[in-house]
Amino acid sequence: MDKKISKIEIITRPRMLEELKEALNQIGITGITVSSVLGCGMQKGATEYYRGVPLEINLLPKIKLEIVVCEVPVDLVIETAKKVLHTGNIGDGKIFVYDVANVIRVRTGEEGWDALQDKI
Amino acid sequence: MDKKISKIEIITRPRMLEELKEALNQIGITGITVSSVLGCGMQKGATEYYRGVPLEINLLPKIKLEIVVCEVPVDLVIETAKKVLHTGNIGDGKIFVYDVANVIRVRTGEEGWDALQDKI
Amino acid sequence: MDKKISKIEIITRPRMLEELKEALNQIGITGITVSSVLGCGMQKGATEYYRGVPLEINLLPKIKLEIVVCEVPVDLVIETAKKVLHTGNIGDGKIFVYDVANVIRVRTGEEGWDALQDKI
Amino acid sequence: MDINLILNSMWTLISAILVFIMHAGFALVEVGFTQSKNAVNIIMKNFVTVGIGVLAFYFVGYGLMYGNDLGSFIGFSSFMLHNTPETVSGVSFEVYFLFQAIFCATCATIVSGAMAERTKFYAYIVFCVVATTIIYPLIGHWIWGGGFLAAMGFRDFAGGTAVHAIGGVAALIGAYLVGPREGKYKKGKVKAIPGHNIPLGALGVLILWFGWFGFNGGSTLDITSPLTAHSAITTLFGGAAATLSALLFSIVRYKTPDAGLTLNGALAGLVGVTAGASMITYMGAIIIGVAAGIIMILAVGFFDSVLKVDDPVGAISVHGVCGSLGTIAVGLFATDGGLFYGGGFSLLGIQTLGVLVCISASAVLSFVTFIILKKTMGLKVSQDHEIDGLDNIEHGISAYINL
Amino acid sequence: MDINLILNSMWTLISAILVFIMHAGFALVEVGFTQSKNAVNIIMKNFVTVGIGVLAFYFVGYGLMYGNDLGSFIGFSSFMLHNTPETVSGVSFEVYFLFQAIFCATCATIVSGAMAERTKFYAYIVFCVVATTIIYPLIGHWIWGGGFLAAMGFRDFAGGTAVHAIGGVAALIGAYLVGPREGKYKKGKVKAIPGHNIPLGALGVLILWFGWFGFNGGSTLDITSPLTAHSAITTLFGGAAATLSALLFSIVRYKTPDAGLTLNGALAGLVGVTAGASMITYMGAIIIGVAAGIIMILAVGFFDSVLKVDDPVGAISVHGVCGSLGTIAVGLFATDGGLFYGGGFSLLGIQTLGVLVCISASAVLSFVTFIILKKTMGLKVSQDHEIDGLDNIEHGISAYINL
Amino acid sequence: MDINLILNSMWTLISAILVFIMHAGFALVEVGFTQSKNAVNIIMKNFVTVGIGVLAFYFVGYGLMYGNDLGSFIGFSSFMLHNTPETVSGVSFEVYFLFQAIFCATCATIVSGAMAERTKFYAYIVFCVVATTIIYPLIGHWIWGGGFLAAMGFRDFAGGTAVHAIGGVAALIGAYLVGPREGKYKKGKVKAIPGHNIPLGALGVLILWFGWFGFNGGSTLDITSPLTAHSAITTLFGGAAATLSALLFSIVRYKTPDAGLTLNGALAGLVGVTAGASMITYMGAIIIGVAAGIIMILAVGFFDSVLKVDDPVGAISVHGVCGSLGTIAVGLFATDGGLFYGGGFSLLGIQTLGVLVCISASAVLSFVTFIILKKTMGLKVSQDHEIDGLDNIEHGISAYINL
Ligand SMILES: Nc1ncnc2c1ncn2[C@@H]1O[C@H](COP(=O)(O)OP(=O)(O)O)[C@@H](O)[C@H]1O
Ligand SMILES: Nc1ncnc2c1ncn2[C@@H]1O[C@H](COP(=O)(O)OP(=O)(O)O)[C@@H](O)[C@H]1O
Ligand SMILES: Nc1ncnc2c1ncn2[C@@H]1O[C@H](COP(=O)(O)OP(=O)(O)O)[C@@H](O)[C@H]1O
Repeated sequence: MDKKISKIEIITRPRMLEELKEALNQIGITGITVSSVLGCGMQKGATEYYRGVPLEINLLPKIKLEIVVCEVPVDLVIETAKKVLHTGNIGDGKIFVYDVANVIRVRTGEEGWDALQDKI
Repeated sequence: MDKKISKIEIITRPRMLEELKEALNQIGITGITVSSVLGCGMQKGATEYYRGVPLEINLLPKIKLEIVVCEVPVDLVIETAKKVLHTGNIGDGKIFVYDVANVIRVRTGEEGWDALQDKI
Repeated sequence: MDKKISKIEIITRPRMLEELKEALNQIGITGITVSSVLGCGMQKGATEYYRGVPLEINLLPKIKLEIVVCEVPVDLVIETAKKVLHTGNIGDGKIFVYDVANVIRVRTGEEGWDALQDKI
Repeated sequence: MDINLILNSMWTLISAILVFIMHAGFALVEVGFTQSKNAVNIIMKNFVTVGIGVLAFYFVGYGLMYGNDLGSFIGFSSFMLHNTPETVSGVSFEVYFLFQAIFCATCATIVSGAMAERTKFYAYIVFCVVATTIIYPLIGHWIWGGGFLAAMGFRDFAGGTAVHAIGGVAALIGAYLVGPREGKYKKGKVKAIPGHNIPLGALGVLILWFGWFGFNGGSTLDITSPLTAHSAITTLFGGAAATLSALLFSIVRYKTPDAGLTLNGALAGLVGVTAGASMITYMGAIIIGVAAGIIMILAVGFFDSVLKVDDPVGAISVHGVCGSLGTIAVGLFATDGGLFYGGGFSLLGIQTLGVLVCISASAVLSFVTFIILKKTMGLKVSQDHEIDGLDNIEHGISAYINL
Repeated sequence: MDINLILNSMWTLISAILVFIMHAGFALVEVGFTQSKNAVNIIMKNFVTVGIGVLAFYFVGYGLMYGNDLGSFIGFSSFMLHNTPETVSGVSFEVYFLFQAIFCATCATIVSGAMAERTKFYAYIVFCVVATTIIYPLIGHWIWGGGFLAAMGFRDFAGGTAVHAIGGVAALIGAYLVGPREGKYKKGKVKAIPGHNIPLGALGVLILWFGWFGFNGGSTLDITSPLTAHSAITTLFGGAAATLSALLFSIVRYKTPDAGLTLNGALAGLVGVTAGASMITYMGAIIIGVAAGIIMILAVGFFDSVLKVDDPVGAISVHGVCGSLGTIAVGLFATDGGLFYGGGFSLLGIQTLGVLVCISASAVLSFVTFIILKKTMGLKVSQDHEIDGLDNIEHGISAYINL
Repeated sequence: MDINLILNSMWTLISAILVFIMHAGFALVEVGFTQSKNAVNIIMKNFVTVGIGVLAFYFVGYGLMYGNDLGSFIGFSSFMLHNTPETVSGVSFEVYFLFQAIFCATCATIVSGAMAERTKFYAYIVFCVVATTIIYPLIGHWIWGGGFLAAMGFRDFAGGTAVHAIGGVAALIGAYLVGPREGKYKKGKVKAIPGHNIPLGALGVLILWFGWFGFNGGSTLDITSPLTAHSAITTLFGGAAATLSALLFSIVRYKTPDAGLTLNGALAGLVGVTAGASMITYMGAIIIGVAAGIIMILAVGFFDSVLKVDDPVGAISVHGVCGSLGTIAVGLFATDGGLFYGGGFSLLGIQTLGVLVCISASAVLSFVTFIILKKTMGLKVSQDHEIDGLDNIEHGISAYINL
């Protein structure tokens, strides 16, 4: 079975992590990789003062979630993420989608579609 | 020379870093980029207690290794990683493979295949 | 409008962050995602001593910048990065280019090319 | 030159200095057991507490607490130290005041811990002023300033009630009124919000313990008395016994040697023996310590999971519960008058009554203060600010920078 | 056996021990308010300062400062404590020396803070030797060793000038000559380089405050005198008042309760009352404290943005400015001789003149030292080394390891 | 009222309090010089050590160490302080006991450092009980409790052997039997496992130094004696000289001013002068300090690379080696009886013999204890647990939370 595999990358506010994770779990996603990144986007950080000197913050703390899925649920993931993250304000985040050439599960040696099926 | 370039992404246990790096060095890989990530997969963290309240850990510390190589050794890298990482237990990790459109070495300006050849 | 979208990944010395960011801003790039990574490349770290025992450092702190752009400015980004980063020494860094299947801006729901245009 | 006066003044001065460093201990415990995004806010509150505490005590508090007694209820004179005597209780007035002034700030600090991570900075400052000009001096007057509890025979050696129980009860009221931290109770389930720096918290506990030798040992105001060294030993034993009992009880109850509870255990033991440090035997101190370590763990569970009052550092259990029970325990363990030493129930009754009076007063006064604050300026920061952390929003700075 | 001698010696010994822990305070303040990549370097400088300071004072400094006076200008005898008396100023010689030796290292430490994050390790070591063998002992002799300022009636109780102003001025010269940190001034604009660990910095401030009770309180060398406790209270009040005034002024001026400035405020107040701790009233201490907190903030802005001298921890403003002004303020606030207490302008004149003499001397001596260092071994590390951090380059190690 | 008794009791009480804070120092040094994944475990071990140490000493240790002598070998009486005198050695019994009890826990703490990062929590607890009920009191009896070494004329002023050498040797046995940490020796090559927080470690060293003024200065139990201040100065000089010698020697040997070794250097110097602090001259202290700094570095290299005993914090070299050699050095540098002061070889012989006896006894006793532990409950955690860190596995918590 040679279905197309995609990676969905969501970059958004750190505080949304819990809620996003739960929402993704509910649509059956179990594999997620999270990293802390610094984002530079349309959103500008509040100017902070340190000892009276302005401190421009143009790198804001963000989280990046990477989710690799088979073709069908890509849209579902995107819709779910949009539902959870959308506030209409700057800083809501961006979603990037990439093609994945292959996936291997080390534990079983399965490849491709099989490697993404959850079972113990 | 226009060979296909791929990126191999290995997500696994932090403690395997040293061994994996050595194994990859031995098959001639020198360029590796490592980051600390948090993983949410089949593996569930042990429930910890903090002041008597259960603390569900469902994000486990993982490492992500990214290795960009030319077509031929992709399988070699995967085999090597599997050999080092396989224990048969949950948590062994996953490997993702992506296509890379181009590579540039800043120092020399070389592109593509050339940029991946190691020489000083 | 269905233009090709690409991701440019720049891995280089942490201290170049500020300068690189400014240079990219000047060519009109506003969206950048930065992460701290550890790099293992041609460059070897200085051997440090800790309590008299040599401490081999073969993972050097690096930064990874990810920039997703539409086709046209890919070369411009690469040229800009090369100009800022090039010193001719080992450690100047590498640039990887990937294809992106889609981009979604959560705030507006725009997709593809539109999602990458900056406007508030 | 009266040699005893000099010796005792010197000892009291040194004790006051030891009590001062306890503020570093409080700050570190609070910082260590909360999230990194609020560390600057906590630090700021601790500095403000010291600043306000000692000055408020100078301008107002001392006069209300130790000024000429009005109806056994409050003192009223000696504001700004006008017309104060040369010596008090066998030590020079200056060192007496210094010791008392540094004590005063402690009470408010306890509250800061229980309300950490979500309380408005300016609201806390107002409370701190009220606590150090009214709550602490008023109740302190009853106990130590010649008020009706003192007259009744109520005994509180170093402040098990005057400082800890009062502070702990105010902490309970404050934590209840400000409400729990975001994410602490989700869909009826209690969630743990772990502290971000256990080593700093542990350093704080050891610094507190160190200062406590001045807090308890200095409370005799008399180095010529064997009670001073005796109090130092009961302080050491109370802390040690409670450390071990909390450790063991956390293993029994939660199957793991819990660090947060063990460190709190040490403090619980120290608080437990504070009221009676000079009046109990060494074995008494060990028994009170063992009990304090266990009761504190039960109390933490009770407030956290049953009452659902969110107390990030366990201040209510450590100071409020162990301070109150430790003071009552004087009625059991005091070698002179305690139930277990043949003294009958009379002292026990007085101690219980006294504690009830004091914690009720503290509860009422702090309730009024916090309710007024809540209705006017508000107690809690907005949800957004809380989630992003008080440091960035209220102070425009992060505690740690790593990149 | 003279009981007063024993009491006073004991007090001075304890004070010396309290002053010792101030080195931990200095180290933490410096570490906390600078970048993590230089933390090891700062730690190393602080340890070296203690090591060199006390030994240099033993071999050379004590002799120049307190040896037999030559022309009211310098002492010369008692090197390595040869032929020293059994008692000095009513305390045993040993404790007197101990107290003085630990003081000595403080002066150089101040300089280390202002030059942090870009100065060559070995250059600092050389300066440290010069500071503790020449600069501090020479000027110290004028003030405390029987030199011409002492003769003139110049008063500096615990070292507002002898330690802090002198150190602060040397810090100004050093920071100016070494130049700013990379990225501090970019295209004419001042950039903030935030400290990496505010809780550690705050702990440092509280430890310094704790030690200051020995620094000021111990400077009477006399526990039988009421001035000792009096100094402890003015120390407490000066720090408390300045904490609050700096907090309020930072809110007024920068719209945010700034943590760095508030913590510096506490130190500014402590420095401010140091010169007069035993001579001013409690209200005097509070007024000086309030002023110190505000002036320090103005000074930080002035050096940072107007003079463009880069001082990562604010040492010039805290120690140099508040030390000098606090010493001059003795001419205003001294109850015996101060302008505000009917003493006329004479003391004020002497104080001002004395401060000017001392800071000029410190400026000249440190200028000569640093210029020679700059021309020979160089003061500043290479730009590359600075950007990568001194820890990896000079010490081959990182302060923190996280992975 | 005997004024000397009061003065000396007061001094001993203050010294005991200073020694108490050394536990914070030990904890921080250990935490700072090990990996972050084991920080909670280390903190827990230090708290348990205090708790067990003081209570074990109360119930058993004191009686064995200072009870009525049986055959110059062990004491046996005064358990739980039954029938103790009112005063001992010119101080009140209470402060004497307090000082001794806090000392006791120190010995076990040393072992904890050398075995850090891989030892089972419960195994350490058992050892800690044995160390504080048997090993330390027994050998301590020989030296200080009226045993045969005391009778022989063996001199150990503040515990260079009784505390440090004994602890250091037990640390060697323990570290050897538990085996090295995972990854320390790979394919015959020594690997460095760097500490994760140098600033905390440095704070620990300064806190230890601060407490050491009580450890050494308090060991006279006599503030009226000039030896007290003398000991404080030798303590200051020993630490300072060793800091500088270790720094220089690390530069010479490893081409870099090594932070870990410099900080260890300070401790090595302090340990080095402990046995003779009251008996050596200032120059003697400096010379012993210089030697200690260098010898410690050689010893660290020897244990690490030649013997391949993995000691994360250098406890064996700092406490074991410098404690032993410092005690022997009393035979050289004691102004009264030392070889260099015309006393001939007799004292040197006694010192050497005494040290050999004590460290042999400590080695045998701890070997037996550890071997039994190894055969029964096991000493080392599983490889998996070690790699994942003791904090998560044994305590279910991480020391730091950053996200
Ligand atoms: N073109 C891009 N390339 C890489 N990362 C981007 C890009 N655009 C946005 N990002 C990342 O996404 C984060 C969220 O962007 P945000 O400013 O919220 O988007 P928007 O303003 O479009 O709603 C940014 O902080 C940045 O990390
Ligand atoms: N579908 C996925 N998308 C993104 N990351 C994944 C996915 N599946 C797994 N991962 C990452 O890989 C890590 C290892 O997965 P693991 O649970 O060991 O896999 P398995 O259970 O299949 O052996 C996870 O912690 C997670 O970070
Ligand atoms: N093939 C590769 N795959 C993944 N990352 C790489 C690869 N080659 C280099 N890198 C990353 O880029 C960083 C910079 O490489 P560098 O050693 O400066 O390249 P070069 O020696 O070619 O100039 C490395 O530290 C590593 O993180």
